[in-house]
Amino acid sequence: MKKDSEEIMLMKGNEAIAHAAIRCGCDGYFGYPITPQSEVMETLMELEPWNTTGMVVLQAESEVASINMVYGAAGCGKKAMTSSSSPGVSLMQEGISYMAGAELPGVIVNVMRGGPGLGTIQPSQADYFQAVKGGGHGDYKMPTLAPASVQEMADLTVLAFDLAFKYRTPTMLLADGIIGQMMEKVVLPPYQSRLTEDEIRVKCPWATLGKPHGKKPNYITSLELLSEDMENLNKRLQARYRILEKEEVRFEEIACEDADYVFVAFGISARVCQKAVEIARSEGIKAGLLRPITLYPFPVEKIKELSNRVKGFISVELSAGQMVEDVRLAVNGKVPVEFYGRMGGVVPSPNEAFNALKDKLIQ
Amino acid sequence: MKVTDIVNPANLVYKKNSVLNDLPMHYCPGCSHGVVHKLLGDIIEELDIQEQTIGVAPVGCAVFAYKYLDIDWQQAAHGRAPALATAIKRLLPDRYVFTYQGDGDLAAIGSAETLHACNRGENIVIIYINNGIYGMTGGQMAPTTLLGMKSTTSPKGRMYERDGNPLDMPKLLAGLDGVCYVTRQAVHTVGAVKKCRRAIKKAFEYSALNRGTSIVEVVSTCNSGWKLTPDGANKWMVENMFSQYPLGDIKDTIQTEKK
Amino acid sequence: MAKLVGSIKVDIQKCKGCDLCVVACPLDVITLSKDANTKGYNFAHMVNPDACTGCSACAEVCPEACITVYRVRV
Amino acid sequence: MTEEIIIAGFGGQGVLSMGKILAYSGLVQGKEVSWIPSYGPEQRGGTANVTVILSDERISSPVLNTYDTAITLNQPSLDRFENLVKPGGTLIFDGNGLSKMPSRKDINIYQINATEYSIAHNVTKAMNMIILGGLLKVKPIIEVDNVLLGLKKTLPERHHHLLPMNEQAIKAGMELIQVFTV
Repeated sequence: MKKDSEEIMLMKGNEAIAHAAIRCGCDGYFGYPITPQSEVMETLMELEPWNTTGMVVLQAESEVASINMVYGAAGCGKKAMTSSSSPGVSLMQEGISYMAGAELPGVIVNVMRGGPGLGTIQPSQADYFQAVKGGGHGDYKMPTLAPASVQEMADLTVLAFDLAFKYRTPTMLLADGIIGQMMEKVVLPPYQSRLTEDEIRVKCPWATLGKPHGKKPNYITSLELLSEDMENLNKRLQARYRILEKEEVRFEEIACEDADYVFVAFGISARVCQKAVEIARSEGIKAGLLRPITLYPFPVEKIKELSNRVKGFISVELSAGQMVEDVRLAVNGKVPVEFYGRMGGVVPSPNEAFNALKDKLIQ
Repeated sequence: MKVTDIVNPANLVYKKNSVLNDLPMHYCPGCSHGVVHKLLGDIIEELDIQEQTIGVAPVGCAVFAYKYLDIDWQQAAHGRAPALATAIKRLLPDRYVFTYQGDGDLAAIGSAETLHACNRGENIVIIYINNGIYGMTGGQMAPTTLLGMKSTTSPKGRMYERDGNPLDMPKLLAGLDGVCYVTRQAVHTVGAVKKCRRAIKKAFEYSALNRGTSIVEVVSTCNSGWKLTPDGANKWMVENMFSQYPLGDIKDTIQTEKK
Repeated sequence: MAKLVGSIKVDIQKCKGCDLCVVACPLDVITLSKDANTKGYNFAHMVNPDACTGCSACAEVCPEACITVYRVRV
Repeated sequence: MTEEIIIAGFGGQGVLSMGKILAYSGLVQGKEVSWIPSYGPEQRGGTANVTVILSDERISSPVLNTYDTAITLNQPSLDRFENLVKPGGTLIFDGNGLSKMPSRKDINIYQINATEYSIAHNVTKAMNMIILGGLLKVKPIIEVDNVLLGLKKTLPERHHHLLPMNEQAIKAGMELIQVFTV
């Protein structure tokens, strides 16, 4: 197989997802077009991975069908994914909940746009709650990764599959329209070959590949009519989430060592806040940035630790204030936690973020 | 000749197939599901494809189908079985993949998934149990409920003006080029059971030819929902359902080519 | 002319007493028992075993797959 | 060195692709680059702008308040972005169809009548390359050779016969651009 993994390329975030999926040995992509993420499937259709790695790419009739195709593929122990944007991801909530209940791995990409409703095609981060608080029915959590660059669109696609299989859970890549649409330099991940059926049988003994002779059949289901059995399934899931919360927290700190004030932001907001930190520092204000890479599990311990030595936090989001609730829970009243956000597809500028810091926390 | 002389393995002419396991099924007494499950087991045993077959169970009375046939199964969300089956078959193209769906699952909530899987000509088998009613939730109106037929949500009978006409999905799907075989069967008599077994076998064989989707509708009873005895339900089906849903092949592209 | 003699064995614990085998039997061999199984169903049994030809009609229509059929040519 | 550029006009003028060529050229020259379009629902004819950042360092925010250089190709773009050029920065505008000319005195303003020129010389498809040539003349941030390599990367192979025409257009733009005095 071609080894050009070290080549630096320039591409859109959405395109990087497609390349990374092929390279990490994804078996199947099932999707339905919606702006601003259509380039994911368009790129896959251009690249024709069925001719190289054998990956299946299929345009489904709806987002509902897409996520259920991911369910079917995942039930066979295959690496499967879909991508969509906010309204489409709302339609997928049923399937995501079923996957969580059936303990199936799979990757869902949400390149968010402004809502509610049909909303706008401009970037947004207003699906934070939907992603990290369980947008579908029942008690479940979904590992949620928030890329802030085109490079991370590629890298976190690979990580999302790893987490999905390690914890047998649907996993979300939660990006925003800008990260999907912008072009930056990217070094694509190295090629991994797709798992063979023998490898899947070892790695995923629960997969429905056809029942081997003399063995018990596998059932993929989220149904347990007896409440005690259902509670046990829930307990198993919750135990897994506790491990995830311990083992898989990821974040980036910028200039936090001596910071008096810390921006908390993810995705494009984090990039904006990084510039706001530069502006603040140039004016003698010791600002820093904490950028959660995993939104679930949230970097609670890190924020707790920072809250012992900073004067305040400000969460900057493309929403009416969602992640800020988790920041407040982690800070638990020790220092002020403020919020600045723009909605409906408006992206705050670095100056706006800096001014919000000054107005809300310093003055 | 004494019974004990006759009941001897050497004289065996009919026994339960080995694919159907020994778990008692949760269906009501006399329910057609049991017969169709048995036929599926017969075919899987006869074709010797137990290790290559993956079933997709619906939501509805047959939600637990996965408990009864000793093969790998996935249980789908309501109506989504054809989407799951699409992905399974695409990723495991040498396997036999079938969905088992009721009329609520296939013809109402899952009509889009059904139509598009068939339009893409997915090489899967769709087993479609049509009893004109929502059985599991207690006898509500289905898309296939007959005009004038009473249900808990059409207590005075289905009215065209309010509820539309009974939806004949197989007839609709037969018009798609992606579909190679559509047949309508029943399991109320010995003859019907035998015909239905042949139809299901054909559907499985066709699915291995990669010529498109095969659909076997089984016009069935729901004696509990219809509030009849099992035998009474069969008679009611013959008298009322068959005129709306006449039995027989609706489409058989491969057979037509042979002629 | 050879005569076919048959017999059936009903798994009475699996039988739900739906009566479909009784209706299907062309020779009135089967009826529902007055006794019930542990679930309370009046299970099917042979009331007229001598008439059975082992035609398997009862087994074909049985939704519970709980009838096994034997047949001897005498 | 960091150069923050906005290119704005209406859809169909080649705004996005001009930004793309600039970004690819920066990549060839070994710079950090970012390219963000404003994407409208209209496939053609809507307003379009693209932000391109070329830098020797890691780029923090790809979203900007103000720009080192603004390139405007119609009146609404000029009206909007003239005010967002940093003091001492650069504004390049196409004079075609303007009713109100730029008026700031604290920035360097250049006029390039690329639309007019491209119509006159029957090279309307290369209009954006004429503008790019003008930019490179007054702000030689990228070497022309690297721009040509960048162009080659963005053009599908079946269009490679158009490369000489584009090179000509860049050179024409370099000649065409003029200082505009308020």
